[in-house]
Amino acid sequence: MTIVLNGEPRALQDGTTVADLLRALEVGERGVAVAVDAEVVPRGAWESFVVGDGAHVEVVHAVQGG
Amino acid sequence: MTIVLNGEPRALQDGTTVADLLRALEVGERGVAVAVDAEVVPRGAWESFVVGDGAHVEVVHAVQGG
Amino acid sequence: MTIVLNGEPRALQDGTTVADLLRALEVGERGVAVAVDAEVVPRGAWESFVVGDGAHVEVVHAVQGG
Amino acid sequence: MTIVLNGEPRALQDGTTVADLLRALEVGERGVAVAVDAEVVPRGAWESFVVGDGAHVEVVHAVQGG
Amino acid sequence: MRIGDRDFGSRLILGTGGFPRLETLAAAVRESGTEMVTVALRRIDPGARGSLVDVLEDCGVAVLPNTAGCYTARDAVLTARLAREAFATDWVKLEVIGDERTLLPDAPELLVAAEELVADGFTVLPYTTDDPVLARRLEDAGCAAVMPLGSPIGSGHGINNPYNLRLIVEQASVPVILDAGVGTASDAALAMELGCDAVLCASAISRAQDPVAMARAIRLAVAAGLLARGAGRIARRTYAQASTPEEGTPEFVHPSDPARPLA
Amino acid sequence: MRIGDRDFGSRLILGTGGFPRLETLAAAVRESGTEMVTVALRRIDPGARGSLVDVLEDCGVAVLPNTAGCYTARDAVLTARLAREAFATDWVKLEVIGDERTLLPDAPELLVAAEELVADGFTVLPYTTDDPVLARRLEDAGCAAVMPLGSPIGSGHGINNPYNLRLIVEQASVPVILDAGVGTASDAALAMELGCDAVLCASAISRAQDPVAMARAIRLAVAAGLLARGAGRIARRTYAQASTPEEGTPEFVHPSDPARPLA
Amino acid sequence: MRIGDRDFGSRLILGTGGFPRLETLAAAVRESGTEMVTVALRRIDPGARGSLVDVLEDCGVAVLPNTAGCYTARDAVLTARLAREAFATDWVKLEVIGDERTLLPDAPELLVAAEELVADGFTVLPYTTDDPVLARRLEDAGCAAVMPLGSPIGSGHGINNPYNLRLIVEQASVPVILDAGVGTASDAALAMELGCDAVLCASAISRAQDPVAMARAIRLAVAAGLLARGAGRIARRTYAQASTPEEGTPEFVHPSDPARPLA
Amino acid sequence: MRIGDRDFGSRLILGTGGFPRLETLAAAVRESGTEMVTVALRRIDPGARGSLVDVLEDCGVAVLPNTAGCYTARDAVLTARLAREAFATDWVKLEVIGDERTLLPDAPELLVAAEELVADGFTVLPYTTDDPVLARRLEDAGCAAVMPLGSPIGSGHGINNPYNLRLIVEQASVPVILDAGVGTASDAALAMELGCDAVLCASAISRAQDPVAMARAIRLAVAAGLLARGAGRIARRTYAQASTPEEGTPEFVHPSDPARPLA
Repeated sequence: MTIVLNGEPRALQDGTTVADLLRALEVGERGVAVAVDAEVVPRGAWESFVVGDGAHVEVVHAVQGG
Repeated sequence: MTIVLNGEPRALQDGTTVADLLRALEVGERGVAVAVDAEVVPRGAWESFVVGDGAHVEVVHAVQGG
Repeated sequence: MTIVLNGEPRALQDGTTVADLLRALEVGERGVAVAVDAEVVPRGAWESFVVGDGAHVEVVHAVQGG
Repeated sequence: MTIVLNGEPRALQDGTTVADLLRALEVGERGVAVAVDAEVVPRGAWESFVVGDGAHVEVVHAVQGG
Repeated sequence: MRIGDRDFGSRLILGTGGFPRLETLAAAVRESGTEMVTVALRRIDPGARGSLVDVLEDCGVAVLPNTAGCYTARDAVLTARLAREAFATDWVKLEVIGDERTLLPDAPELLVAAEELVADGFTVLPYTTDDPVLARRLEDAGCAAVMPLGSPIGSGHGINNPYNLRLIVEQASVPVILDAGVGTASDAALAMELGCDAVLCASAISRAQDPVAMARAIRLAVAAGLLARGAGRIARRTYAQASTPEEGTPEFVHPSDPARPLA
Repeated sequence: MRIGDRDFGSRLILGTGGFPRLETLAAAVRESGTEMVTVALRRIDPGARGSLVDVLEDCGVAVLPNTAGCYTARDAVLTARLAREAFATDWVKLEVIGDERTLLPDAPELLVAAEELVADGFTVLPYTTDDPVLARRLEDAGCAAVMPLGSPIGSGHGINNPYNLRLIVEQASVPVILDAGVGTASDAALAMELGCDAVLCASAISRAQDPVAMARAIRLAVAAGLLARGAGRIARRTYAQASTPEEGTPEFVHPSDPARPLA
Repeated sequence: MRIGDRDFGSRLILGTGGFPRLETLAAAVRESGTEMVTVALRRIDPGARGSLVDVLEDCGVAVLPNTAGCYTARDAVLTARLAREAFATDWVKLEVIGDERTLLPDAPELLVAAEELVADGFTVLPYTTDDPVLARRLEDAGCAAVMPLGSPIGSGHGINNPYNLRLIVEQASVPVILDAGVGTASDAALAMELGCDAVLCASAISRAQDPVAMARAIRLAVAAGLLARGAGRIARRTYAQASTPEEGTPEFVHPSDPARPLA
Repeated sequence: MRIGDRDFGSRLILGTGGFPRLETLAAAVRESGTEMVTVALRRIDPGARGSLVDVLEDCGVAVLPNTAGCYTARDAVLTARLAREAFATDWVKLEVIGDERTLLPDAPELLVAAEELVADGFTVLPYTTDDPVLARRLEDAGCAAVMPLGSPIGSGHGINNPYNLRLIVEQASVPVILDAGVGTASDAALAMELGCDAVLCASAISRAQDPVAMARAIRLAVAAGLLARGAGRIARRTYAQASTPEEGTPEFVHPSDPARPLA
């Protein structure tokens, strides 16, 4: 299946969770947040939340900002 | 019956129309407008519009303003 | 003999008057003034004032100015 | 004889020196300066400088100032 | 200047508030050369029969009703509709005030009222803050002009934030009318130089010691500012630029002067 | 306005420097309504016969020679005397410059030159700084007017220090003419509102993209500022003052509204 | 200064945007004495592992996430919720921008977003215009502070409209923090003198030639302005007031002088 | 900062006039960190033995006598010579006043007095106008510093003409000390940012409600302004410059949203 990750299409195996995705991205958990289809996925739900086909996923972290 | 005319209570005969009221007030029609219970009463309806008991009537006209 | 006319050296015959000089320069009299050696030469003295050797002569006229 | 001291007339014995005057005024020497007839009397001359009749004497000291 | 479906020759809109007498108002209207004046709606006063409408009719000026005194979109919309009945015009100077002391507009309420009135077919001229974003949203909502303030009504402080006014003018595709704050002629000239299409002025004229003379002064100032903008002002320079040429400056040499080398 | 022994209807004096062509100068002179213009003296240029004097004569305006380019009292005095010969006038716009980059006046030299020229019978109009003390000393020296700068010549910065200009106007018993700095119409209006009797303007007009239009703009602005000053402007207030009466504001009560006590 | 449930000793909030290197940021944070800095949320960049959070943790400062880049209430609210997840804080610097070129806030959207976030339990610090009515509505909506701009973000124009800022301060019962516009130290001092409780500053420090020195300069300026406000400045006077007493001034009389009467 | 033959760490010179009590003066001197204070000379008052000199000696600050109250070069020169006797210093703050109401300097008299005192071996610090030409002439006359005013003594108007102050700083090769006009901390910071080497301040501190706190405020402000100038402030921009990068801004797509093309 395919999702849109941070604006880019990305192939994903069925059943992939947010946590799987973050591990695949080699993103530490600190200072990171995830939204799927314009809804926040709470940290506590990362292991259980399965990303669906065609989902729009945003993975963000802290950057310098005014 | 009693209405509230421009903030003051006023006794009125049943069946009084907006037009009757304006005549009683000796107000010319030019530059005048009427609202009853927060709704504008169009000029064309003055003769037919009967003011009900307890109605809040505002009769306004032009004054100097910036 | 030689004078300095408006900053430039200029050969002159002995006995040349300011009036002679202006005629030689083809300068009309209107709006013109003359200084010799840092002194004004009044209009009335132009015919009689003889320019001496080495004199510094300034002949000026009106220009646009703020 | 009479002098003008700081704008006020003051009687003085003949032969009074600036130093005598300051002692009479009970003015310490520190931060003080004296002018007689619009001339400064240097500190070193106070003992010798005799104040003349009608002299205008100014004795000044430090005050707060911007 | 075209506002909605009307062309205006005059760039000055006069507020009728504050004039001591109707005769003075009439004289000021004429001296100002204005083609449109604001009026307000208030409860009829059986005592004094106001001939204001007659006076303005004699002057031959259009009437622009305002919604002064309204603190909510609802009251402003209703007042505009009353004005439409009273004056048979669908033009309105929309005021939705947010603070009694400063009479500054309430941005969100103003936008709501503007949207409603535009939908109801009004030609809406909103009295707004000098916020460029709000001005654009009002324009996007269909307002026929935007009327930012220079400073609070009647304060006479002129234009507190020329920078914002410039931004509003830059982006606007409807007329920008400076409303409120003008204290004297130079304020009006500056507003036009900054790019405003017109100036709306009440207290500066009506409460001046000589309202008629001030009406003329501000009329001239508006014309001056408009002309100056069109004439293309000189750029500001850090240093001076001589207005008299240096070339040809005489040098006065006295025999006693130390010799100078010839040019 | 009376300067020396002459009355002026116009409050605008035009500097002739910077105009691209004499035709433009002539048109601007007429559009400005001025009655007096400045000119300078420079070495004759046998090549180009300048008809400047003729043009100005056709315009029917008086000529006010300046001493532009002089850096010492001596040169300025001598230049003034040459001007008297050239134009048969004892009026002079006295300039003694102290700095090439800013063309600001040299206060002590200016005062010396003014005293000499007054003693020599000249009607002296000194271009001066905005220093109120210097202005008074120039007046005490017998100058017929004082002409403080708003900002450097040709800079177009307008009036950098309105406070000083106000002080000069307060104390002066001769006309105060703002000289130098005007960039556009509102600057000229402000100068008059601050109490100046007239404005002298060269670059703002001559170097504008459209000098003739700007001449008219500044003429109107000067008139507007003078009128406004006479009309008595409103005072500045910290907060707003309503231009529409609060009294009589209707209250729109809908049956669904919570009951309100009657007024 | 107390914001929400937190007391702050420092009156300076630092924006972390624009610093060339993290080391410079860290040094500036320390030099500024700030206790809270803003950060933004952006898509992760697998390439560069940012240690920003670690650096700020080392500095021991609180993190205030912003919603920069959001043009709608919806995006801003969602961004705030992401920030809450990312930084385990319910504090947010709420930005809802209305214009790309000026980055000015969108008043109505800002108010909607503020209401939603307050209802959702956030401690909301809105970046707002200098509109006093909007500031009060944001406070009424439950914002923990209001952060009006002095001029556009990064413009360095300082405080374009001190009058409005004064009005905001007068009426506010929550802290007022000047956000955006500061260009240099005197701007920050002025903000505090006008009554602001704190200053938020990014570009002025991060983009200065020497960010660390500027961090110290603005820290001192904020302290100076706060002290000066408390110290009760002298009133402005139209004329001078001597700082040296006139009384007792000596009069130097030379025998050659004309006789003067005694005092 | 080096003036004449002396180096100064502090950039603040304190005027002692206006302090209600000597104790307050002493505390303010210490809080200000100043190294030099001004004093005046007046006729001795047999009644009150003033211990001013002792107090200042305890504070360990240098004394800079002024010539306040002098309206002629002659009186100023004589006063300076008296001061040299009284305080055993050849330093003098030279004041030659031209107007009682504004206490503005008299330019020509000031220059004459400066020339005389320099010839007599004094280290002359003249209180002057903000006229750049006069400032240069004073420097050319051998003054050890120039001390232009920001606005009249005790007026608290700050810097009326920053443009002129900038010109003075640009050209000066001796220290430029802003003297007179400072009303509060931001004025002092601005003066340093404009390029002044130091600030001289009396009334702003001595007449503040809390002179000691204001002494500290202005000390910090002077330091802040000096630091900020050295740190290289950001340029002023017409529009905004984001302090948060646009790149990487998340886009929140809800299934219900209209489809967007992928980036």
